[in-house]
Amino acid sequence: MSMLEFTLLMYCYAALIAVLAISLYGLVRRPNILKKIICLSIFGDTANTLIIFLGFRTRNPIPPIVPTLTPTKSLMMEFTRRAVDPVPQCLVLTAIVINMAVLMFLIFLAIQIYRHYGTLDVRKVARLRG
Amino acid sequence: MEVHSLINTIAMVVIPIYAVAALLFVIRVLKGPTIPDMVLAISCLSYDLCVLMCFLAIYIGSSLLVLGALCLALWAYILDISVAKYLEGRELGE
Amino acid sequence: MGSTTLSKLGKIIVLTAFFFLIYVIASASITLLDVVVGLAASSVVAVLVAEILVKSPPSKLIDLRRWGWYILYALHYFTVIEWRAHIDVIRRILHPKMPINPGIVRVPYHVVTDYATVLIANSITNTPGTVVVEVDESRKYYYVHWIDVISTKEEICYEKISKTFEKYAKRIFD
Amino acid sequence: MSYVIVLEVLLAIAFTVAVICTYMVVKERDLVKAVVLSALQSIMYTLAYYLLMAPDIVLAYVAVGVGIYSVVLLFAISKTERFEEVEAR
Amino acid sequence: MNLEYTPILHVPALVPILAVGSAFALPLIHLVTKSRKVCEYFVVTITGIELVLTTIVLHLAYTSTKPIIYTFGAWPPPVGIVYEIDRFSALLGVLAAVLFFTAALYSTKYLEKDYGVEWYYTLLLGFEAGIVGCAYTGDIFNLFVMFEVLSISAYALVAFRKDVPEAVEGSLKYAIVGSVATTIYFIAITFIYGSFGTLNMADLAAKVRGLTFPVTGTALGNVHVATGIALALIVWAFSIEAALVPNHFWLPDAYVGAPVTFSAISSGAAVNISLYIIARYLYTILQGRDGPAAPTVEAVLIALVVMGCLSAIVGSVLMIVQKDINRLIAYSTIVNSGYIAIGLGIGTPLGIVAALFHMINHAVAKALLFFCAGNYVHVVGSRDLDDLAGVGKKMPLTTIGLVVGALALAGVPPLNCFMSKLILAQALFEANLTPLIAVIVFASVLSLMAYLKIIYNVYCRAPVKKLPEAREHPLMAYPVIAYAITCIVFGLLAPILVPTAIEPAVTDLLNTDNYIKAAMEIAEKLLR
Amino acid sequence: MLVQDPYSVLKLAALIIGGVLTVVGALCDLIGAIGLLRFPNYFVRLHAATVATIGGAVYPLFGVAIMSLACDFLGVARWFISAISFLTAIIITLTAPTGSHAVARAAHKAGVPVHPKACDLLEEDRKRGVVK
Amino acid sequence: MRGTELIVVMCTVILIVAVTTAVIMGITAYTPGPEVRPLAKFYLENCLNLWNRAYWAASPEAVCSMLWDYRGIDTLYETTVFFLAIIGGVTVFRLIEVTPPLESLSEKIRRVLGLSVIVRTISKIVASIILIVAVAIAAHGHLTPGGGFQAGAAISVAPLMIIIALSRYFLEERKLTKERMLALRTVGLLTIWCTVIIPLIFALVGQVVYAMQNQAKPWTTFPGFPTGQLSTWIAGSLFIYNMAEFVAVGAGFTLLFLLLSLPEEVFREFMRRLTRK
Repeated sequence: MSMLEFTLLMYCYAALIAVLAISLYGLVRRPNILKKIICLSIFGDTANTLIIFLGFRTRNPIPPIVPTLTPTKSLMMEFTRRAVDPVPQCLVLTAIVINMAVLMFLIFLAIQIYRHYGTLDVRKVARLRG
Repeated sequence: MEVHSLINTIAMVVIPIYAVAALLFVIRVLKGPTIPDMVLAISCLSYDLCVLMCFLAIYIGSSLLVLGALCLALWAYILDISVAKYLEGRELGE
Repeated sequence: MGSTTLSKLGKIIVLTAFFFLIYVIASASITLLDVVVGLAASSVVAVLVAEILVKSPPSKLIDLRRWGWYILYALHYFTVIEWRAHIDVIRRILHPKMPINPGIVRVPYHVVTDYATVLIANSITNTPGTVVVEVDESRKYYYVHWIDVISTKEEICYEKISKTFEKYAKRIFD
Repeated sequence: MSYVIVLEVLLAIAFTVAVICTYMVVKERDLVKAVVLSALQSIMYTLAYYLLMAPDIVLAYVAVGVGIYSVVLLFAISKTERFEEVEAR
Repeated sequence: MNLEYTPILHVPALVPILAVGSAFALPLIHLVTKSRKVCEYFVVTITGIELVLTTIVLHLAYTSTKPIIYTFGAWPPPVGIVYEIDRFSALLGVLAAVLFFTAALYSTKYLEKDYGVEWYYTLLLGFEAGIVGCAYTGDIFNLFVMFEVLSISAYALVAFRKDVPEAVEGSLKYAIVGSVATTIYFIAITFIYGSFGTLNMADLAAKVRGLTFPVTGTALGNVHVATGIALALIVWAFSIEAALVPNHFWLPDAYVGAPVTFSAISSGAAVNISLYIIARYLYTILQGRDGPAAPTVEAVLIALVVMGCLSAIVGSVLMIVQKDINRLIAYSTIVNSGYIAIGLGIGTPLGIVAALFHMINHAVAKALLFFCAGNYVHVVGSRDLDDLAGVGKKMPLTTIGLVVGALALAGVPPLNCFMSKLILAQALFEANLTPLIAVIVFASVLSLMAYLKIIYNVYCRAPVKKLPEAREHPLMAYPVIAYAITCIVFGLLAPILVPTAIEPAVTDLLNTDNYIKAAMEIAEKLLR
Repeated sequence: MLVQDPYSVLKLAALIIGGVLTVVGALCDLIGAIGLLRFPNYFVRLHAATVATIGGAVYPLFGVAIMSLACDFLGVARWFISAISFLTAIIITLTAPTGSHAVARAAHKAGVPVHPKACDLLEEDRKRGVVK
Repeated sequence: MRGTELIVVMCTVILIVAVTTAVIMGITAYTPGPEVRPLAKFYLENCLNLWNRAYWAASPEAVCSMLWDYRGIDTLYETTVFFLAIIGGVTVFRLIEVTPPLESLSEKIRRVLGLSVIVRTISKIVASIILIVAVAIAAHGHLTPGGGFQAGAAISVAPLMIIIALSRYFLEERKLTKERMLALRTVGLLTIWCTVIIPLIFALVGQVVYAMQNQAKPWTTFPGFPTGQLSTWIAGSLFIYNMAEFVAVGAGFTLLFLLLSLPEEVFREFMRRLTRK
């Protein structure tokens, strides 16, 4: 792995962590519930991207799918040598569904909150204190 | 492997151009004074990325990647019409 | 077995074939599995959308002359009309002074079916330099945003913008 | 010739845009603009998933991130309110 | 091949699968029959079967010498997902199943005024699957998924009374905070997978110890950095879910508008599960303060003790000022969660014994209190303590239950929580943390005052306004009585229960060797 | 060399046609992007966007479809790439103008400025009440 | 205000630097390198290992075979999460009975529908193309990228498009109601559930078998689901799972969109009536 490649990968890594930090900031500090939800979706997606990124491989990568049903031994060896890590992809598919489900539910709740309170500002939606 | 080298040469020309164009679209999205501007730039960007994806599939030599381009092209449309309906000032379900 | 049932059946068969083609393209393989699943799925989809998608009798769908015109139109459109318009707009973009004279003009149309209307409108939008902003179905007008307004007269606009498309659209869909 | 360097450069570009987008989303007062920007973010992540060789996730994420998230958020905005109130602090 | 295979092994796997299956079927059943009764019978039956099944699992776990392993899809440990059930998790499973069974019985009457009950029952079954799955699983990512099953049904259950603004608001707070917590746990999984290259708990424990596991080999990266980051994130995430003090704010809000059955289950089982997960990571995977990752674990233990003390103090202080009965009991959950965290944070076996025993006692007593509160609120229709004045005289059984539960939680001698607090104090004493005993006593005294406030309001005060003429329904009174008796019995039998039930469970939790060996045997046999 | 038999000639032709289409399309895309940045208001930018979608996406996709047919090293997969590219191109020709039209219509209704303009008949007709 | 901003920015920078440093310290494992982890190698080697079928999943797609075979139970519960989220949404948006005034309300709203004729026509065409492409994605989930959830998410864009371009009444007229979608979803999920349970029937007759088992293993006596011939390769139970998940997810999304697109006036009326009571 050359220095350039290493620098690029580190840069990507730092950028992902930055997205995590910024979205968490938005999640905590922004008063609007829908804004919070958008930030939450970005937060979750970034976590997903992070694990996929860790499963990447820098030797002529190909997707982890055997291109044919009747492979030869050499083809399988070539495939194993080049394909990227399938485990993070499996985990992320699960996580995407879960994030999406939670997000959907949150949006339903936000709409219901608006029906009760007439606002989406968390500082005004505060019948509960303590 | 002449075909391969030819493809490589084309790729060296095409991929940077598309990347630069994509960046210009992104600048328009971020600048976009109005929402229609942003949406327009986003749909241009996604079509741009479609081509990039199809081309990269040839360049990398893995056909399985190309299905993503089709989906991206299909879904970019729904953002357009939903924003349009929102801007028309009606409830989206009607 | 009334004629409506027959025509519905015809539509479904034609649409099934059409959807099966798309299925095969999208999955890019024709094994036994594809034939079974693909035919089943495309027939189900065809039954679902037949009445929504096609309002005309099925004979129109398999009229080869219309398909011929369609192919001719596609060739003409993608080779000649598009490039002419492209070069014009590219010139305007790259010109340091940006010579534009934009405005929204009214363009009449004379076709009947939805598909023909849509074909003309999309052709207009797809040619750089003109964009359909609004379509008035009751008075049969397109409101077209034109990058270089030569005149606001309806006849001239019609001549410049949509005449060719309408000629083809009438032959293909009406 | 190895193509991985091309992928990495594109990846770096995509992530940079993602960072800028997130910042803009957090800063933006108009929620519709925020939704559109988050759609841009999703498209960038889609590109990233593509470049990281995850076609399965591209298929799932394009539909969810670009299509469903933004439309459902627009639904929510159309049922509630569009502008975030100014932070009084 | 001679795996120790018996058909009874399928029981552990069936517990969550049956729960989710019946959850899938319930909406369809309701669509077809349109009958509320059918749904109720169905759910009571299913939760009853679950109780029987978890009891069988408990029996299996206590009679076997090593953890029970169930390999889903016949895939041996590092490759597939396994359920690895030791006595600790089996005990928690039974505890949850008991709570769910009583809650299902209780809900049939409690929710008579609500509409759309079939959705409630569906969510309840999902909640059960999530909790039992969390307790049984031996795979960290499966744990994440099960925790999400738990969480999402919890959010939805809180919002069940969606016409009450407080319920929706509490649910929203809980959902946002909870989903941030689970995402943080997901990031922790990222780091663990990145440096260990595995997702199986036994495999992880082996790697921390430096052993070689089939297929995955040894750890790939710097174990100390990885465990440091991951453990910090995990403790952060699950201290949110367990409502330890800096992260406790969601819990009272969530419990106010929610049905009391949810509150009972959540404080009895969901909070416990969160703490159980922390314990599993600290003691089984990282092997406590004597293990290879000692410095990290030491720091986390100190943090746990600090958070526990803060929870106990802050929770009990806030308890006194509450006027809402649900909210008051909710703060009591924070206090008790703090006790358990202190027990886990001491780091000695005795501390964990105290923690586990307190988990069980707290679950029983807290369910009792919540059911009592539910009885009152069901009759009066208000949660305000002033409005509840005098209602206790009309409902003698419930009031007896309330007194027993309150005294138990406050730590009055013959009752169960006193025993666990005693053990906790002993553990603190042995670990040279004697000053912290003062914290426990202080918190107990404060919470006793708060409980007395409820009892005084409910029983001694004259009614402020006219109370409706309603009596307690048997279905709502029997669970209360049963729990009250359990409180007393557990208190009296503590000297027997602790050595026979609790200590073996704690031994299992600490016995990493056994935990690794059980998985490794199968892996080595099946994966060359 | 490439040219040895009729098949090779065809292959070369496909590669060259595809390559030319792709490269020209890429240039169109770039110019469209520049236009999108330079033009003064939304409605004029639409025209630049058309250059970027039709010239910059549809033609290159046709180019990729043709080019991939000549790529022997892809094996059977080249048919797949070709077919999908072709389908994508068709879908873009369907959806791109529709999307532009929908957003343009909404933008005009929402009052996005049309300046600079020579004329705006739609605005006038709206005022007269002829169009909704 | 500026002070807090500055502190936040500082904290962010420190966090980024700290984590990146930690990554560089644990360098062999955290960053992408030329090699994958051994566990991943196992899956890559074995998902279509024709020479040693003890560990295979009979599917060339490593991700799909992990999703539904190696780590199948995760996916079952993941579907449960989505199911419970939908139930939660239904719970939050539930109404008692839609009574006549509300019906007439929807009649009133009905007069202005959808977008312009161009959008309506093209949306119909694109929606039908989406339907068929989604089926292709689902049916080839075990061979090429795609699978149950991907296809379900894809197909759900079609009703969404119809709702936006042609209004929700267009769907309801064609009998795509909430109840039907819920029933369809339940049927899909129960199919998945039964496929998980089916191997246990063999356990009743004394065979060695585990829940969610797909292919035969040397250490079990379960014969395994049929993998199919080369012309109809269905990879054991993966095909069933994919198709059932496809139906379930598509119906679930459609249900959510139908709920979301209910006019707000209906809920306002409902809440008015509730407070009046």
